[in-house]
Amino acid sequence: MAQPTLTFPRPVFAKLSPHPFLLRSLCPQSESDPAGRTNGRAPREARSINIHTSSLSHAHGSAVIRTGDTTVICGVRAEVLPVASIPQFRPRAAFEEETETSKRAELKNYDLLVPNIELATGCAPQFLPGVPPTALAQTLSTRVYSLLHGSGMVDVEDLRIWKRQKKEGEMEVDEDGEEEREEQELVGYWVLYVDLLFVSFDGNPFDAAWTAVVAALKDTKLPVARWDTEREAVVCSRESRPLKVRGLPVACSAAVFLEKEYGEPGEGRHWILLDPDRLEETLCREVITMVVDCSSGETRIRAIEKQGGTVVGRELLRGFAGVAEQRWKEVSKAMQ
Amino acid sequence: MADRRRINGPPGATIPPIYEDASDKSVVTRQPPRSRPANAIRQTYLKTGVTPSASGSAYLEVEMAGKPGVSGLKLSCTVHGPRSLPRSSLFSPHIILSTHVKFAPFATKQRRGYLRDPTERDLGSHLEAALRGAIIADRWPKSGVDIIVSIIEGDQDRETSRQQGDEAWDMMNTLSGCITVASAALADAGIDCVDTVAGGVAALVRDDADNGKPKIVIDPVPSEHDKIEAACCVAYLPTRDEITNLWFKGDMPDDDMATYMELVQQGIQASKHANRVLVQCIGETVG
Amino acid sequence: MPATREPEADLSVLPKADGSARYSYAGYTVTGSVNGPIEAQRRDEHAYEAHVDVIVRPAAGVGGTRERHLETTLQSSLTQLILVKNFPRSLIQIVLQVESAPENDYVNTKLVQASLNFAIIPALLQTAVLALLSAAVPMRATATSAIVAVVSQDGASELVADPSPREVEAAQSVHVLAFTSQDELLLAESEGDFTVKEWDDVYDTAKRICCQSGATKGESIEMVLDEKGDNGPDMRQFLRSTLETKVVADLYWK
Amino acid sequence: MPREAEPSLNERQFVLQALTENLRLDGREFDKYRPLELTFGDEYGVADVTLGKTRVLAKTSAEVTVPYVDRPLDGIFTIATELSPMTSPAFELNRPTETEVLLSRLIEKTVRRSGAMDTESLCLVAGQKCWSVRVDVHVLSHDGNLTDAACFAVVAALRHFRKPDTSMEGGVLTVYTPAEREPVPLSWLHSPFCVTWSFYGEEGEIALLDASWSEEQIRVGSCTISLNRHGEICQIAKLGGTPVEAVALLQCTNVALTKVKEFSTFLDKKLAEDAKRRDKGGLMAELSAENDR
Amino acid sequence: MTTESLLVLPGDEIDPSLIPTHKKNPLRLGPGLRHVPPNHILPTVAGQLVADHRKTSLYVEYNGGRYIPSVSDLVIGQVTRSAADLYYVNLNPYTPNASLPHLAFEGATKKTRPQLAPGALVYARISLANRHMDPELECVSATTGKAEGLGPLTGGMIFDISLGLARRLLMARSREAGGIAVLELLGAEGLAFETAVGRNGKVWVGSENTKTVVLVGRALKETDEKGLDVEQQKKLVQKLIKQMR
Repeated sequence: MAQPTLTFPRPVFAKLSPHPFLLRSLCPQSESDPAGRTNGRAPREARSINIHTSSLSHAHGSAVIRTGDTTVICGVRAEVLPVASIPQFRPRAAFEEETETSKRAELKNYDLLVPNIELATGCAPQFLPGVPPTALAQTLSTRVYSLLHGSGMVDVEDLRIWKRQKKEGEMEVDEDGEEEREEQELVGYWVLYVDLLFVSFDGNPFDAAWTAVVAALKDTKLPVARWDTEREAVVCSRESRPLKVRGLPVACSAAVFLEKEYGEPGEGRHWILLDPDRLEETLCREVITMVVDCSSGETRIRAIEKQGGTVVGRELLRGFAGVAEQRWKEVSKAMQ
Repeated sequence: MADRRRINGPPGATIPPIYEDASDKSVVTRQPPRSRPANAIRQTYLKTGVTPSASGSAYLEVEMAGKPGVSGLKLSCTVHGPRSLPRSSLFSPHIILSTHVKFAPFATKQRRGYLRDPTERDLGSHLEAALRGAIIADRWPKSGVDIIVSIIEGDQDRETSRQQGDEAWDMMNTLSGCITVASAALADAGIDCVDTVAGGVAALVRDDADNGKPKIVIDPVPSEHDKIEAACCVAYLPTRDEITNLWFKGDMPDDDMATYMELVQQGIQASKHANRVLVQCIGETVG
Repeated sequence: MPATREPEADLSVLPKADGSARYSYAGYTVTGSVNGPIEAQRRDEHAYEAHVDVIVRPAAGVGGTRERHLETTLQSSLTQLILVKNFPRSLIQIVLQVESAPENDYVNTKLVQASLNFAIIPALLQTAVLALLSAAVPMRATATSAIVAVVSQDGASELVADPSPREVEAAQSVHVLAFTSQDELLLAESEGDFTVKEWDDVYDTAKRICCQSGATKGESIEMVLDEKGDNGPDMRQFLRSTLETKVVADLYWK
Repeated sequence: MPREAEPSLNERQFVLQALTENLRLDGREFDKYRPLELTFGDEYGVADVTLGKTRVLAKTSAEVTVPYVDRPLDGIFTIATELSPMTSPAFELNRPTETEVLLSRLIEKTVRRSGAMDTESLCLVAGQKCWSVRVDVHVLSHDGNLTDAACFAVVAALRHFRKPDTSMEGGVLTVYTPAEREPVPLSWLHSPFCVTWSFYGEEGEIALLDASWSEEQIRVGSCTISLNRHGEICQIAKLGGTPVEAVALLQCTNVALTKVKEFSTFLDKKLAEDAKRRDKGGLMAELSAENDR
Repeated sequence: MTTESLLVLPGDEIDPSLIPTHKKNPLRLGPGLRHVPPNHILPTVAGQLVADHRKTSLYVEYNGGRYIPSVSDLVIGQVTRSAADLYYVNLNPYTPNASLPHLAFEGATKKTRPQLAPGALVYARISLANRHMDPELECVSATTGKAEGLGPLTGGMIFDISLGLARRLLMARSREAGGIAVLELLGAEGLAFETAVGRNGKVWVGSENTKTVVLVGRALKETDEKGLDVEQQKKLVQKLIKQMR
């Protein structure tokens, strides 16, 4: 007669002792049940990503990202900031020539890009509303903000609003017509509010959020704006022009799972889990994110963030660049 | 004082785009008048289980009316619980509902802030009332459940607010949506209810087309009408024939009891329509 | 004012805290206090280990989102160093007060900044480690950190250790790395536009700054030599000598 | 959050006993301050003040912003005193304790409400642009008498501070960077200081100046008198506690005046020294240093 | 005694030659060290590595930090409240209370046990301490059943000192081994006072004469903060005595 063995259904096992649960699944048992993650993925396998754009009618650009059980919505909304209401505004003197650095500084100093991430939507049990943004939400917002500026995707030139006076003759106003005959004066900027809303959260929020931001920006169309001398205000015509977005930075994150839950660092085996889900994130301390952009043909790294452990060293990080490239291909395909 | 927990925009105020044609009435291309029959609701799409990690969840979408710039309704709702109340809270013989309704910043034509505003609180309390009547509360003493509705896109027309200068009509549609979607999410969470509650809106409208003679329509789209006299939003339990929440707004001659009753009746009709969608959706998930 | 060329630090500067340190280098001055192990609040209580709480306070203005980000980064790194399992259910509280940061005389900077503040991470981490040592909190290892910028000078790009705010502003990429005293890579944060090769060179420079005295395993010396940018200080040696002074002072009676 | 430890019974009894025998634990006389030290930072507007083991750092900053709607002709002047757990683990961020509230209120009244700074001079473009001057008070170490130390630090920091120079040409405001134009001082009207007395005994007949942390914990009452060197009183705060003889209070005020005069001259001296020090280096030195870095 | 010493930081490799070995008695690891299986010994704090070959013990000498209870330490605690059969006693601020059973006093019975009000001080020995439990105290020797100087501390004053100084004061030959003579010097000056030293960085000083207590307190604090050697301690004592007269 067979020994009665105590066995739990998977969800119970996962809840009771998540670490052994994941560990067991990662260690090859037998031919019949090959090693893999509890979500059925291979360690270096990311979730497929699904992008749907311009579904929001009140936003100037929007995207909905679905990857596994993570769903995030990004809406880009443009509003006009007259130079008069920029306290520290300072027109560029004629002699100062415009550099990439100066343009980026302009974008930053006048707060023309305003990203925020909302997690408190009940998108996961730990994110309930009625509380101020968690450290995670704030950290994510900061990372998105920095990458937005650091990657130089948006050119401040594209956000400037001009007042143009014709020297003579009426001619149809044209946004980027740089005729010599007209003199122009900077009257305002477009401010882009980039709001992210998590509908469902299943780990790896940054990658999803960033993809949403990029997709939404690529989808953004700004109204054609001009200075109306009678009204002393910036007015827009119905037609709009797409926002110029430079490059396609793609974020790729992974977490390091250690064999020993409370052991010495560096002791026992470890697994690098690409695109971790909620369960995995709670069990991993060391995380790495690499943002790459291969749109120019060669692979450029735009950001690295590695913390919380000592497993990922120089070699692993070098290798991870390859993984990130792969991810870039997948995402850029999904962007089409 | 800027919110130190969020990334704040420029200190000086930013202005939503002003359109040059906005001033002259001529260009205000009004919505083609209502095409659907007065007693029909718009196409509604409802789906449960959009947020797997929540106890229950649902997503509701009401089709856009024909013209661009008019958005349909897009709601997502998550339910968390029932879970035991924190040790600190007092004993409660029945389950404690806490409902939150929040507009996404991009949900309406004016960008919404992150802090909850009065409208959102109103919607929250209306929703709470509507659901409390449906849930079998004493089945979970000493426990609580959170019901969170995120309004991804409000039912709203870019033009209407200028024409009628009143968001209330939009809010009614939004509320009825919230009730329906929350009800679906509750069912998805397996929280026992006496009946499936659903929301419905009916309005007393006046159109030049039918020379200003008032008529009652259900599931109104403000921009499809010249004037909305009054409207009501009901949360209704079909099998028990009970109303758990009623929100009535507008001005009507006080002697005109009949129209009043009729309006509510039509609201119930609307709710029944919504209920059909609801039941079907739940049927799919369960069966 | 010219920024300090060599790192300077005083330990146990705050009489009331369990441990404290004042660290200044490259224009940054940070004072850090450590209290613990003390009673943790219920929400922070962990059954098997101490909760490490890091609070970063800017010199001017209220802390914003980016301070939260810095705290998250430091917390995850310091938790690796501290033997948290020695003190279950308790709290180790680290407060890092920025006293001054290098000022860029060529711009009027805003008070509240949302973007990551890379340049300050080494100063914060260094202060925290020193304060922890001063508080005699049991640790697995110590750590040292460095910041390196890749600046392109007319075409040719060169590595600059401890770049000035202007250099950071104009840099192609900025990198912060931290190593444990066992030469493991503890923290790596990079921003900008760079290649794997560039990062590799940055790694070498940072490693040299952080781990020199500990492990001069011929960290590609020749590369070091032909690099004209200043080699940066020897952080590990600095850490050791700082503690030497403290220990000698503490044990004056022996 | 862990609570602050109460002093032991032995401590209470002993300290009182000692005071009745005219003894303070650190051997000070009743009307003596602990050694007061002040150091200015490298940049403008930073004052590091130590009073015995109490240490307070005040940092001034200024930026151009939009004035309050109701005060279009005024600049913005704020003093932030947030006690962090660095002061003591008993303090938690975003949870103001009584200590914190009282401290900020006293300093607010003493410095801001007494019009020590001319806030109208901070207005740049009426209703549109103005300076927002902000002092952040960081309490690094709390061994009693925060108020006096913090107030001194705030005044010192503000008087040491220089804000960027500005100009208006053709309705266009230009804020110059330190590299372009040497920053300019704030328009300062008078320098108020706080002097805090602690009272002991049934009738609060024993009065101590500059009580240490352990002395503060067992006092039966306290009174903070804020005035400037000209003897103009900005505020007096005797918030509850054991009633004190009016005459005694007058005496306290007189002593306070002498203390304030000392503070005032001390600060002037320090500022002069610092000015001399900077003059040697001067901005050019700074810039060259900046360049060869 | 035979000791070599050098500076160690957390995680430093310890030169095996420094580690004392002995045929039979095993190596005893003192504070500031940890054993990482299989055979690594690593410092966990910054301090001076002290190897005692005679006792085959190895430890790190350091000062500072927060007191961490360990069994058989003598400590001074402050009663926070009394429960059914024990007192809750605080050993240092912001940490969980230690427990002191009502009956853990010399000859204590339900009737005769000392009544301690909140805020009262006790001189006690730590009877139980481990990382997973709050410490327990006793004011009576389990073996002899005698108080051995432990128990409530009445009157007098309590002063905070560094853990290092507390340790030195508790040394058998504090003058020779710990280089601390200030107390006996004061005694030699004819001051009448008694002291109790707590490992948790607290000294209790009792005397008929208030002045004396204040003076002893100041002497201790100055010695501690200024790090005075025996000679300087002598000078300090002279100075203070002069001031008093």
